[in-house]
Amino acid sequence: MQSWIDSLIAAGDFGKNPPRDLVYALFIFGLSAVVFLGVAFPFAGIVSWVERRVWARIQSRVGPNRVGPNGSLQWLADGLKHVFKEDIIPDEADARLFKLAPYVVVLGFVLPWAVMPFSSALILADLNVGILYFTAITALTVVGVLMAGWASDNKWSLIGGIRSAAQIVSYEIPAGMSIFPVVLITGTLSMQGIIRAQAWEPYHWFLFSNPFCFVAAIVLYMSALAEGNRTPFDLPEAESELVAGFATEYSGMRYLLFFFAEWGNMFIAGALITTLYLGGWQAPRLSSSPVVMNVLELLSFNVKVLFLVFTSMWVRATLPRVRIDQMMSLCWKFFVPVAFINLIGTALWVAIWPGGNPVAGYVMFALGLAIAVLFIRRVMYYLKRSRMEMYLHPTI
Amino acid sequence: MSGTAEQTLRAEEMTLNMGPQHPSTHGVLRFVIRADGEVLREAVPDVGYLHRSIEKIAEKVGYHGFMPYTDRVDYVCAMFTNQGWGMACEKLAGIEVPRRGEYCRVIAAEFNRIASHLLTVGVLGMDIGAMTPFLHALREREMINDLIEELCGARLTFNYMRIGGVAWDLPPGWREKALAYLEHLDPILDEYNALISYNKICIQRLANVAPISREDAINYNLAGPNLRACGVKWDVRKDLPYSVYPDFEFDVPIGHGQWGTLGDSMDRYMMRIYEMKESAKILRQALTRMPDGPVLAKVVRNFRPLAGECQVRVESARGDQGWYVVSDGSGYPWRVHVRTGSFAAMGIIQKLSRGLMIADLVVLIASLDVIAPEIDR
Amino acid sequence: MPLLNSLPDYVLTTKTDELINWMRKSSIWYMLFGLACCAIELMHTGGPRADIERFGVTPRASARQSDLMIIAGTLTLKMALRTRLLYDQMPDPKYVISMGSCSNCGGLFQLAYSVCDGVDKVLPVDVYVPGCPPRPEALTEGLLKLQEKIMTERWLAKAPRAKEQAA
Amino acid sequence: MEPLQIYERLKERFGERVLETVEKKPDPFAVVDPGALVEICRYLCDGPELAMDCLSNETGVDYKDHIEVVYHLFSYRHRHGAVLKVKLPRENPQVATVEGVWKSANWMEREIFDLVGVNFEGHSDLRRILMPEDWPGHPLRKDFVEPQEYHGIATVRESPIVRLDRQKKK
Repeated sequence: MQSWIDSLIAAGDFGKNPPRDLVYALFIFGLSAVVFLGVAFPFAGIVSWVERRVWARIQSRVGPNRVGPNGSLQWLADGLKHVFKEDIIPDEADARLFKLAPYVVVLGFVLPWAVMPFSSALILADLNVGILYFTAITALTVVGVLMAGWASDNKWSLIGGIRSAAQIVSYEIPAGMSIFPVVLITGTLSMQGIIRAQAWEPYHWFLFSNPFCFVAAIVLYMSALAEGNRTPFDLPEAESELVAGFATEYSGMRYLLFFFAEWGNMFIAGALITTLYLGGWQAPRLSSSPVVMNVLELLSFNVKVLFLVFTSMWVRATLPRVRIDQMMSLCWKFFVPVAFINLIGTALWVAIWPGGNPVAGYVMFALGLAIAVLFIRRVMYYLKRSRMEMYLHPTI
Repeated sequence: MSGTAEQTLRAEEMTLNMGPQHPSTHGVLRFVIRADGEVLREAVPDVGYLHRSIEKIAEKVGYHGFMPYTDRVDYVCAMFTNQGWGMACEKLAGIEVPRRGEYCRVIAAEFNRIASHLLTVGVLGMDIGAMTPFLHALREREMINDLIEELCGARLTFNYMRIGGVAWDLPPGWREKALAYLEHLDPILDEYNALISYNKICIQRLANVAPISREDAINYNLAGPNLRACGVKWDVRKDLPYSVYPDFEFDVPIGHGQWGTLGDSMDRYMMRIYEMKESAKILRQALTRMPDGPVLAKVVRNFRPLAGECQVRVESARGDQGWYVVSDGSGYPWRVHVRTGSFAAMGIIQKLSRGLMIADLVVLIASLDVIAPEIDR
Repeated sequence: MPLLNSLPDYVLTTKTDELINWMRKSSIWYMLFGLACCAIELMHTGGPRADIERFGVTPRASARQSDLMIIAGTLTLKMALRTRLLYDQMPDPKYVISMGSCSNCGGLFQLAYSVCDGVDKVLPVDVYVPGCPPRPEALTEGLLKLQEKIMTERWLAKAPRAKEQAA
Repeated sequence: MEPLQIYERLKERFGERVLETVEKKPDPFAVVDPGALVEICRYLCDGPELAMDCLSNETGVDYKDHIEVVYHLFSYRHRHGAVLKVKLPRENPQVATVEGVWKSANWMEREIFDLVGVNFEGHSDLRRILMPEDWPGHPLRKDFVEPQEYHGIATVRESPIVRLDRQKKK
């Protein structure tokens, strides 16, 4: 990227001796606009539509299906409507913070896309501290949410903001601790480096590399749900308790930013777990052409991430919400110790088998498969028991 | 140093206003909450946002004309308010209801009880953050609504009963449909239990939240499922039998506190699940044993009971409903008062709310199953 | 805003208006605000059989994020003041559906001393849905009527009614 | 125990202060002296033979010449009930609260205060409950006149027929 810009400057596309920093900044702004409008926003929107459809199906409804084909433009209508809506800043609110908060949240949602490893070539910047950058930037969201809660001058918002702060600050610890096992194994913080250390076969993923990693992945997923304010941990905007939590006073465009950041964060959390534990973009080498391979890798990465996103939708449609004290005790009494045990266990494992233990991979993969089969059988049992004909012909 | 620390850490009590438009207040209730962070010092209920002066209207519209208004006293289970009003008038005038009429009443009322409890458990699910159980409950309710609609032409405000019986007999073929639905209900309740009732998070959210002791429950005049959850085996259908309930075999489930304390929110919640099963039991018996005959006794259109007063008690879905009617011998009642389960349940919230968390208050309101019009009338 | 309803009827302006109207009608978020009996039918309208979310209609708990207020049930005088407050909290453009005869005109409770006979005494109403309570199908119909009404609005182009008033 | 037996027992115990017992169908009742109400209620509630542990209903009734407060008592232990009444003057009706005996009286007395206008002495929180704080009068009194407007909202709706007539005349 940088070399390309350098070559453009050398070719004189920007006049003679242009200020190099300014050109870089220009490109960065341009790219972020493209990412924001072209990738992140539509993606969050489409995820919101998919979520509503999936949710509706689980609840034996239909979901939005009138706007565009099968309702697929629903997110566009929702988004644009908010742009044209009246923008209310409450009289009592701290106007400056109130206006700033959504942008901080959006910042926390857009910046991680810079290190998102879509494929072996499709990555904006393969930072050598990629994972660290990723976790640091996503924590910006909490600042925005807390600002929103405080500045609204609404007590429900304030409680929502405080809940969110408590939640994210606590769950960063198990989440961070669950990242380190992988870092221990690979010895790198770069996203691409971690993915390259895995292979496309599932038993070479870090998820199955040892029992500690398996648990760590689950802890990471739960913590990601908590950090993304997803059910069962959606306390900051608990609709039945806090009206709309920290976003209670927001309307129009500003609310829209919160709205999309929420769904975008799901993708980001999924991408993190995919990178660390599910082999990232690794795909079988079916072709020698780099273009075909990159497309395959992109598909592989997105399928994995979308599966995780779908799982979180499924969880959201199924589980009730926990209480704030239960959530804190779950974190501090269960997740934090487990995360530390994982870290120590992985360290020992690496000390004993520095190159990894291939047998453990197969055994763990078989175990994972067995769990999946048992789960699917359980689901099929309930599917069979439900009596569809009563719903299709209501008055038998 | 310690002094300054205390000064800087001084916690301030927060006064919050919950309602009248709040997603979890089941209609239009308002709570003025004094909270210390998430923990409540006290929640003071403020009711009356749905006071529709039904008792005053009764004095203006006469005995027959008041029947549609009783639907609106408790719109979620309107059959019981119909029945209560009908029974009060019959008791005042000494009218005997034909046996088939009583069977029709019981069938309609028990279906309504299932519908009402479905809504209650569904809304409780929604209040603890699970939307799916709520919509599944609505799906089941739709089918009961279909049945009741075929029976009396309305989905919500039935106006099915009359003084001296019911308006119409069961439509042809209705009995088979009703029995088919009951067959369908049992597996659905199991599915519902698997989805939410025995969910770990649900049990953790409900168990040990706001337990009510047996003495408090009686002293605060709780009724129905709320009372039974506290371990009081009391059901008007069984203990002060009315209508044809003595004909049927059914159990009165009471709380045992197997998930936490006796009389906590989980007990109150499970009471509704159990009662739906008992109602299904009653319905099966009633539908198979229906006698033949008329459904409506001969009642003069210009209905004038003798001067006097009476109170009748009906076991509604929200508990013991007492209709107190004073007649002065004219065509209009002198005074009507209805004592409802929700009004009593609201009275205890202020006492129970001390030391709860905000999320618990939502659970408490939902598990007490309060409905705004029944409080305000 | 000076632009509002000031431009002539060019293709550009009318199409822009149509776009704005299209997205407003496709994404009506209503406020979770049940007053009485009709609230149960309102729930059923969002429920499995008459799933109102098909039209992009979702419930929102906060008044700030909702476009539509469905007055579902009897409006008492005590509540009328609150309802007015909630209406004022909603951002423009906002619409009101009056659901059921109680909020249309007082309905059964016209005899009552504590009931506000009709919500149109406190708020402007866009669509009245009759019934006591209206069936979910009736409310859906009311919503479609509201969508039709939204489609006739003019934002950039001169509003037809404004023309008549000027003339 | 039948209600009438309970009233007999009350008469034995309290003599003159039980003013009358009315044996009228369907529900017989006893009228007691307002001054002795709390004492009688306490006796009914605490005695092991009567044990009326529940005040299931409390109603105020306006009879144009006097106001009655009706107490429906019930015993979960013995499964019997009784009806007590106190008669109060229409001007400034006042009676002692039974909140100390049954907690459920708290809200019911607030409701009676609100709708019928009976003052309960010693009540811990005697405020309006159903009507707004600034509402004039007590609606369930027989001579209650509905106000024409409340905070600028007219409480009466013009009949559409009247309006049509007026438009025709124009």
